Amino acid sequence: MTPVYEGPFELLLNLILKEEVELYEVSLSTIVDRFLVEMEQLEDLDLELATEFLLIASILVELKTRRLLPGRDRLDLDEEFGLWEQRDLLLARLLECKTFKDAAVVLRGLAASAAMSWPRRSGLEERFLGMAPDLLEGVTADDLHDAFLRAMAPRPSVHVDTEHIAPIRVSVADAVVALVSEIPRSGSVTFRHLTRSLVDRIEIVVRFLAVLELYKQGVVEIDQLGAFGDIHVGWRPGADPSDVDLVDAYEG
Amino acid sequence: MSMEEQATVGSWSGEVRRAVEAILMVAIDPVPANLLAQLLEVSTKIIEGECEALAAEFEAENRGFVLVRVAGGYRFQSHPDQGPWVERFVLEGQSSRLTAAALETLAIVAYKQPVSRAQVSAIRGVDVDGVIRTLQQRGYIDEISRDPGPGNAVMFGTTQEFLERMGLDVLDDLPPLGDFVPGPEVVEALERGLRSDPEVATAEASSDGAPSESPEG
Amino acid sequence: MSMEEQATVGSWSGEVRRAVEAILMVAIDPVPANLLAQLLEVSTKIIEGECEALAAEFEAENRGFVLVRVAGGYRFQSHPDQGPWVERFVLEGQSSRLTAAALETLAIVAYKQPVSRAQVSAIRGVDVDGVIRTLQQRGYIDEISRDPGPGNAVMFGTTQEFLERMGLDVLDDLPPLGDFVPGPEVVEALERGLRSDPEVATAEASSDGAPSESPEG
Repeated sequence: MTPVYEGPFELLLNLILKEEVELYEVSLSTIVDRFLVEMEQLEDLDLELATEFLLIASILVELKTRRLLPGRDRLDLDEEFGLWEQRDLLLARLLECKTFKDAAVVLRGLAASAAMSWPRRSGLEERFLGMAPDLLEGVTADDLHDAFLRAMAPRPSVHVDTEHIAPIRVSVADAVVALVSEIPRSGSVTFRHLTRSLVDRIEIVVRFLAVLELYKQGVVEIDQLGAFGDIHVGWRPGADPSDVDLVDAYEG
Repeated sequence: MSMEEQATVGSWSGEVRRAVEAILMVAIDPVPANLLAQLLEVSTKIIEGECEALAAEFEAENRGFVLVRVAGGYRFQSHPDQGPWVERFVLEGQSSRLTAAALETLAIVAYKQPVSRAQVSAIRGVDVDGVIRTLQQRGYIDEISRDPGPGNAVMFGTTQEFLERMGLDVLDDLPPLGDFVPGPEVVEALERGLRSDPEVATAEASSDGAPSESPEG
Repeated sequence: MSMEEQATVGSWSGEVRRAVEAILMVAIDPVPANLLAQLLEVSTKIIEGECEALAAEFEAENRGFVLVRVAGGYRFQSHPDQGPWVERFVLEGQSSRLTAAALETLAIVAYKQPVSRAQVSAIRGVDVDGVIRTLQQRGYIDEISRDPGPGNAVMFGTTQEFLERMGLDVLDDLPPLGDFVPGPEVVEALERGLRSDPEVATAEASSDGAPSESPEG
C-alpha cells in the first residue's frame, strides 16, 4: 500500500511541497496527474473520503484544463471568477492544513519532553486514608454498568460530513468603486500597492477581477514587465471615472 | 490555626515551605496555588513565591526530582534527565503514542477551541469522529459547550490532562499559532502549484525573462 | 549502561542518589533496595547507604517530607509533624467524587476480574496506575491473584467492601451485560494486555510515556 494519506489536503500538500525543491519544475499538470495516480492507489476509500478526494481532483483538473485552453478572451468572467474562488479556497485550506501540521509537530515535541518526567502519584499515606471521603457515595450498580459499557464502547462508525468552509462574499462592484476612487488620483500604481491593505486572498482575487473589468471598459492600462513582475495599473488619459459601469452583475 | 500563629517569626516562611512539600507529596494531581493558599491561610502570592523558591532549591541541590508548575498547579515529578532510569523502573503501563492524525486534530482543537467536529473535519479534509473519540477517551479533549446556533453542535476543548501531558501551565503557554503560518516561500510554492494562468504557463515553459520576485536565487 | 560507566568518578555517588530520588518520587509502592540495586546496577549495600544518606539529608534540611524504609522498601512520605496540614488537604482540598474515568476503571475491574493493570490500561488507552492505587487504597479493589504466565502480573478484583458499598450481595448481582459484545479494538487491547511477552512490554513502556489519569477532582 502506498503511504497512507489522511486526506486530500495532505496528499496535495505533499505533492506540491515535494516539488518545492525545484521551484521551476513545479507544474500543475504533474501535480494533477500524480494526485489522480495516488487517488487510484488508495485502498479502502470510504465514500466520504472518496468524495473529498474527488472534489479536490475536479478542481485540479479544471485548473489544468483552463491552463491548457488558448485564448482566454473567450472565457466568461463569472466562470473564471468561480474557478479563481475555488482555487483560492483550496489554497487557503492548504495553508491552514500546513499551519496545523506544523503546530502538531511542536505538540509532539512538547509531549515528548514532558514524558521525560513522571509525576508523583503515590497518593495518601495509610494514616490519612481513614479520613478520606468515600468516593463511592451516590454511585449505584447501574452507574457502574453504564461506565463499563462506555469504557468498552467501540469507536463510532464514520459519519457523513459535508460541511465546507463558506466562501467569503466580496463583490467586484465594490472593488471597482474603490479602484475608481484610487487609480485616477495616483495616475499609475502597482497591483501590489492596490492590494496592500488586503488580508484575505479572496479579496485580492476580487480586486484583480475589478482591475480586469476596468481594463475591459477601457479606462485603465495594464502593464507587466516579465512573468511574476509587478503589474502596473495606469489610468488612461482622458478617461472619465464617472463613465465607469459599476458591474452589478458580478456581485458576490 | 494559621501559619502565622503556629510558626515563630523567624521560621514562618520555612513552615509554609514544609507544609507545601508535605501536601504535594500526597497529592495525585497538581495542586493549585490558591488551594494551597486557602489551606495554609496565606496569600496566593506567598505560595507562589515559596514554590518558586523551593523549585530553585531543588534545582540548586541537583535533586533527581523537580517541583514544577503545570496545568495550573504545583507537583513533584522526576527530573527529565532521570528519564532513562525511571523508564527502567516503570515497566508496566500502556504506551499510547499519539498518531500524526491525532496530533493534528489535537492541535486544531487546542488552537481553535471551542471547536466542533465538523469544523475540525473541514480543516483536516477528512472525517475525524474516530480520532476525536480517541482523544476524548484518553482525556486530552472534552466537550466544553454547545454551539448556540442551529444543530447545537458539541464544541470541544482541551483539558487539564492535556496541559499536564504537554507540560504546560496554562493554554497561553502554547506557542502562538502565528508562528506556524507558512512562510512566503511555502505560500508561493503552493500558489505556483495551483497556477492556472496560461500566460504564466507559457512564460514558464519558454522561461523568457527571469522573474523579478522569484524566491529562488 | 551502568551507573559506574555513566558517571565520572567524582559524581558517581551523586548520580545514584539522583536516580534513587527520581524513582522513589514516582513509585506508587515502597521500592525494595534490591530492586533499586538491580535497576541501577549497583550493590544493595550501596543503595542502602545512599538512601540512608538521603534520609539524613532531608532530615537535616528540615524538609516537609521524609524518606523512610517501610514494608521492605523505601518511599517518600509527608513528615509526621505535617499531619495537620495534610489532613486539611485531605478534608478540604480533594474532590469526594470519582471522576468518570475512575468509575470506568472500577467498572472494568468489577466486570472483568481478575484483571491486570496492563489489561485495564490497554482498554482505557491510558496509564491507570494512579487510579488503581486510589481504588485499592480506598479498599474497593485488591490484588486477588497472580497471572501464572511470565511476569506474574498482579491481578485485581473487587472487595467485600465494594459489594457492601454498592449494596450488592454477590458479584452476580451486578447488572447483567446482556448480549454486549466488545468492539474489535477492545478485544485487541485485551489480547495485547494478556500477552506476557516481556520484550514487548518493555518496548511499549519505554516509548514516550502513557498519558495517565487521575482518580479524583
